[in-house]
Amino acid sequence: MEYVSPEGLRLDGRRPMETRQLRAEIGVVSRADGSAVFEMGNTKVIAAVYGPREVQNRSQQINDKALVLCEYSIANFSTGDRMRKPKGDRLSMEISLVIRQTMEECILTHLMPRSQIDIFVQVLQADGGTRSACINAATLALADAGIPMCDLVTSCSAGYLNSTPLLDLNYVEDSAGGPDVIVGILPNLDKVTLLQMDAELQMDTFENVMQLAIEGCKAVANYLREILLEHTKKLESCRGV
Amino acid sequence: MDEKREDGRAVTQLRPLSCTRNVLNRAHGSASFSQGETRILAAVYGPKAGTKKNENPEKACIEVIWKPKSGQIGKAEKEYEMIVKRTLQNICLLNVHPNTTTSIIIQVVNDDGSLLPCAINAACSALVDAGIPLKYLAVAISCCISENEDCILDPNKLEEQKMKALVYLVFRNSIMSVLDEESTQVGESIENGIVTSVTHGVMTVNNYFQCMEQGRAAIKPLSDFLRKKLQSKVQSDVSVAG
Amino acid sequence: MESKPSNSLSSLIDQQVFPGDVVLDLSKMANQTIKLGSGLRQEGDAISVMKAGKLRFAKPNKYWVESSHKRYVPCAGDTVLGIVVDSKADNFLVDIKSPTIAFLPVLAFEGGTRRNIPKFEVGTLLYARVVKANTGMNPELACMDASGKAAEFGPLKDGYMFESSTGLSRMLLNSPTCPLLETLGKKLAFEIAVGLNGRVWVNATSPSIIILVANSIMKSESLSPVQQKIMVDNLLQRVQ
Amino acid sequence: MEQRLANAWRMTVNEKKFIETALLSDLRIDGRRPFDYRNLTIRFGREDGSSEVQLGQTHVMGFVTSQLVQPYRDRPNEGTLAIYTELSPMADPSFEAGRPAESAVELGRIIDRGLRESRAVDTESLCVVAGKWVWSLRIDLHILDNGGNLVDAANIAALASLLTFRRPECTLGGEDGQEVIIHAPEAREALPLTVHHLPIAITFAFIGDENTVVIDPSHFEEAVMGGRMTATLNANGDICAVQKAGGEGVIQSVIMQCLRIASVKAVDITRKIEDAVKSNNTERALRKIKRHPPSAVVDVIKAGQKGADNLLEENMEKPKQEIEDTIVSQSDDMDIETRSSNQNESKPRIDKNTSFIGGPSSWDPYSKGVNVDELKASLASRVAALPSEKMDTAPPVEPRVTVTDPPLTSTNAAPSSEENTGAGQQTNKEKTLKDAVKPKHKRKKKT
Repeated sequence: MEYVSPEGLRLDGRRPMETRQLRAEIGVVSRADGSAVFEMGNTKVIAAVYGPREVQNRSQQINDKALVLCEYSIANFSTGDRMRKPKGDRLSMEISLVIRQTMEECILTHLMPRSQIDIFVQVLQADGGTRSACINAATLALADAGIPMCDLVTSCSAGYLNSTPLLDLNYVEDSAGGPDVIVGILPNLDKVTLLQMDAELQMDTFENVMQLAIEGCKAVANYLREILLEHTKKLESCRGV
Repeated sequence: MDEKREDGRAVTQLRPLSCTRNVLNRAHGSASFSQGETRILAAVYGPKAGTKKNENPEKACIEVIWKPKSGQIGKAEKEYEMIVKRTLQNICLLNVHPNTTTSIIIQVVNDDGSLLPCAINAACSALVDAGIPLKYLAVAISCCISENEDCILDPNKLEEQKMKALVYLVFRNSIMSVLDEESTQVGESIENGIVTSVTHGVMTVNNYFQCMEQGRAAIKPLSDFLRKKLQSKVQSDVSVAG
Repeated sequence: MESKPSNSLSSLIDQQVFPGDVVLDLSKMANQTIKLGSGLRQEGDAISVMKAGKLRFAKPNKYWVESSHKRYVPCAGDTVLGIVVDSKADNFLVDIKSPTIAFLPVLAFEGGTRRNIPKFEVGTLLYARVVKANTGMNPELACMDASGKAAEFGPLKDGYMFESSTGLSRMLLNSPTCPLLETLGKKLAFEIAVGLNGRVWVNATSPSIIILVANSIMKSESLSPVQQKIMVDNLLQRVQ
Repeated sequence: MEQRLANAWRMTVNEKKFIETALLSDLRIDGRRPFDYRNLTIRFGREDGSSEVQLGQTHVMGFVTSQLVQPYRDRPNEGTLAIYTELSPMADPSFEAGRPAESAVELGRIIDRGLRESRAVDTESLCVVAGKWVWSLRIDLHILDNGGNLVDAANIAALASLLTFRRPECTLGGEDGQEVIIHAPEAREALPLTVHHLPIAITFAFIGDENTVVIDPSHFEEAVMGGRMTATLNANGDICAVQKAGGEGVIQSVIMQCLRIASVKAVDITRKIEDAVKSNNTERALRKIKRHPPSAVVDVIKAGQKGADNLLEENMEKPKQEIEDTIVSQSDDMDIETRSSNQNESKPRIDKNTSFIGGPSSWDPYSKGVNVDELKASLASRVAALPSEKMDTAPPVEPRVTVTDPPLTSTNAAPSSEENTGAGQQTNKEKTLKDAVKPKHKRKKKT
């Protein structure tokens, strides 16, 4: 199948190096300490953060840093085929783990010893790149909750189809069976914290694709920063400063 | 009795045994035991502080976890777990470390019949390796009644499938170093004691006693084997210490 | 009845014994006091074995089974290496590889008062002495000797701690010094602390020495004295 | 609370600090350099598709089973492959029985992704009747001893099991020609799987403030590491999967450096696996030929018969004598090797051999028997063989003191079919010695 037309356009009309339209909203769950909705094209994810609060299961308490927990779920209505998935399957367990470890890296956990931070993410609409969207949403929600972080973590995926590196794959491109590289970076420190890849890829191609994904992450980071700035301004004006 | 079995053994012949202790690094005690192609790996952790719910905290608690070679643990494995647990509870001195739990994990590496006896032998060796206080060692053997009423020792899988009835026997090991006649007598009477006997299928009482006799005859060589295998490590220690 | 206890006795000492073996007959040794060490228990008139190992006898009347394990059964008077796992108002909780966690009273230091309670973070390595070891109770430690002096007890800074077996620890503590340490000590300068609970701590000026010493100790577990010496010589040769 | 404290495995501040400081001068606590892999040993079980992998102190057992099932609707002509990993409570005091923990799931997923997404196993060849019957493969990975870096070890175990697995041949028959007939392996040779390439997982750990990179972390290093990255590559240098699930951030150039190192190691390990499989196949073929000598079972013990005592005594004496031997001669490389060849030459030696490794032998025909003997021995109880030999002869090392050696060696590497007995034994010996001493050269000098 042709995923990139001779004119260099992808199925949804994007250029290979183009991300989908990004949209984010902060403060969508009123009960949560921090929350956000993040959209990449048709992929839509909601994240809510509770904490830092007292550790609920005392046996899990860590004496010198905060305990970060993460629960990932995907809504049954989020995909085309409405399959009822059992809760806690291996895939979502893995994604929960990945999100937790990624977010843990940017949270300054040593500032909040003996406390617990819960991150809940749910995929509302899945159209490829859900993992990245989850991480971006979680970052916004953490920032909204006012949890100290060393940097924003942003994530973006990239693939390689028809010998072209493609940024931010959608569902059709994702399920084409080509390689799929998901990268999560700390944009200010310029460090890669999350890196996942499937399927075969030559090493130099991999480098290019990863580079592309990192560029995507940076673009996302800029957008997130704007959104956060806007949100802060809004808060300021609410307070009448 | 001269009849040979399919694998060429005589009816009272055991398969080649092998036993190695301290095969794992992390476990507090471990042993690998094999009888012919049947091989079991046993690991011991403990004694660990605290007992499980519903266990008597005034005694040590024994926990047995059975790991099948493939797939989930089923009813048969649960039964094995229980038999092994009961047997080990009998050979362990439970009042030395009260309110502790000792976990024994049994991993089936290969099953070619006589699985349970092999597991008990392995578990017992692992307990010795871990230095858990024991009253005595257990030696386990299985014995089955074949179609033609032969009583055969240490059956392999094929024989187990064809058998009419099967009995797993666990005896107390024979103690080599009895002091004088008086204690010899004591030793003997205990030695004959059965720790565990589990039967499958129908057999006549006579057959059962026949199995028992055969099994009993195997105690001596089995416990000599265990002695030989389990001492090696200590021996090397001592050569160091000396 | 006409057996000779003395005879069979001598034959069992320094022999391999196994759980269930009867090593002493008390009815034959009236008017004698004997002391039983680890691995032996009394069952009526018979003293039987509960751990596999070598039966040892020390004059005048001590019997015990010598064996090597990865876990440790506390015994009063032993020096051990413990890891602080938590601190409570009265006690530090210390892991010494025993079935239950050991208590180290916060005052059990030289000149310890309520005022000068030391602070140990979790994971601190301590060289301590077992003071009490009774069944059913948590063992108790102290960081001072019987006369209340700090001696060498207390926290160990830097260096590297590794776990071995109780047998190896005993070997290292044996006097005369085992050939392993002797040979190493002639060529290298290092500090070592050995806990009877099967933990060894090594410190030296450079990490390479620590690694060398630690690895040669770990490897010496099953070597004879001569083998130890040869191994160490070879190691040293290579390094130099 | 207190119970949990008492039972957990923990590290001291000293250890953590030392691992980090030693790494600053490129040293690791087990004597390795940052990019040294631990010693790798691959053994195979008697049954097809079972393997045991030992990577340093890490020990993993893999086992493949197959079953005819209905295919998934969206892939009617492809067989399925499922990987089950469980951190057995045997492996580590902190592992508990029951529901798989997060780390077990991640472990399974990494291996799963490496194997499946890169299409290493030809699943289409597992199809029997499209849409109706396909073979479903199940790989069980039992973690037996956690010495760190479970991913790599489990991945190798999975590959080794897959390579030696054979599924029974089946044909269509019956009245309507739709019935599946499964042939017993005795009737028709079972078929090996088609494996296109071997995706090898190589794990790196990032330790300390400086983010020092080390390959193949031990469990001590895993306890202090800030992050971990697993790269799955095949021998062609293609990247099949990468997993760096959060943790310490690293710069891009370090990632690429790791990948390049990984591709070199992958070639190494691929060769090791292939060698091991090859020698296993030869052994297997031999076993087939020698199937007839009335089964390989022999008694060590004849219960209740006269012979028993003699036999036993003999068995008992031999090792003792041997111990003396070895101690006198300080059990050295030479010594052990000569002994091992002796074992196969003289009758009493063989006898003794039996008692050690459970290989049958005292029935007469060596000419026929020896090979089978060795096969069984090596298969049934390599592990057993190894340490028990060691213990009986009081040689340099306890099994658990295994320390690394940069050049990986697999046990099964060599044995040519002819001198199978000797070779197998010797490889064992060699490995023992390598294991024995951290830098093996030191040891060898002695000879």
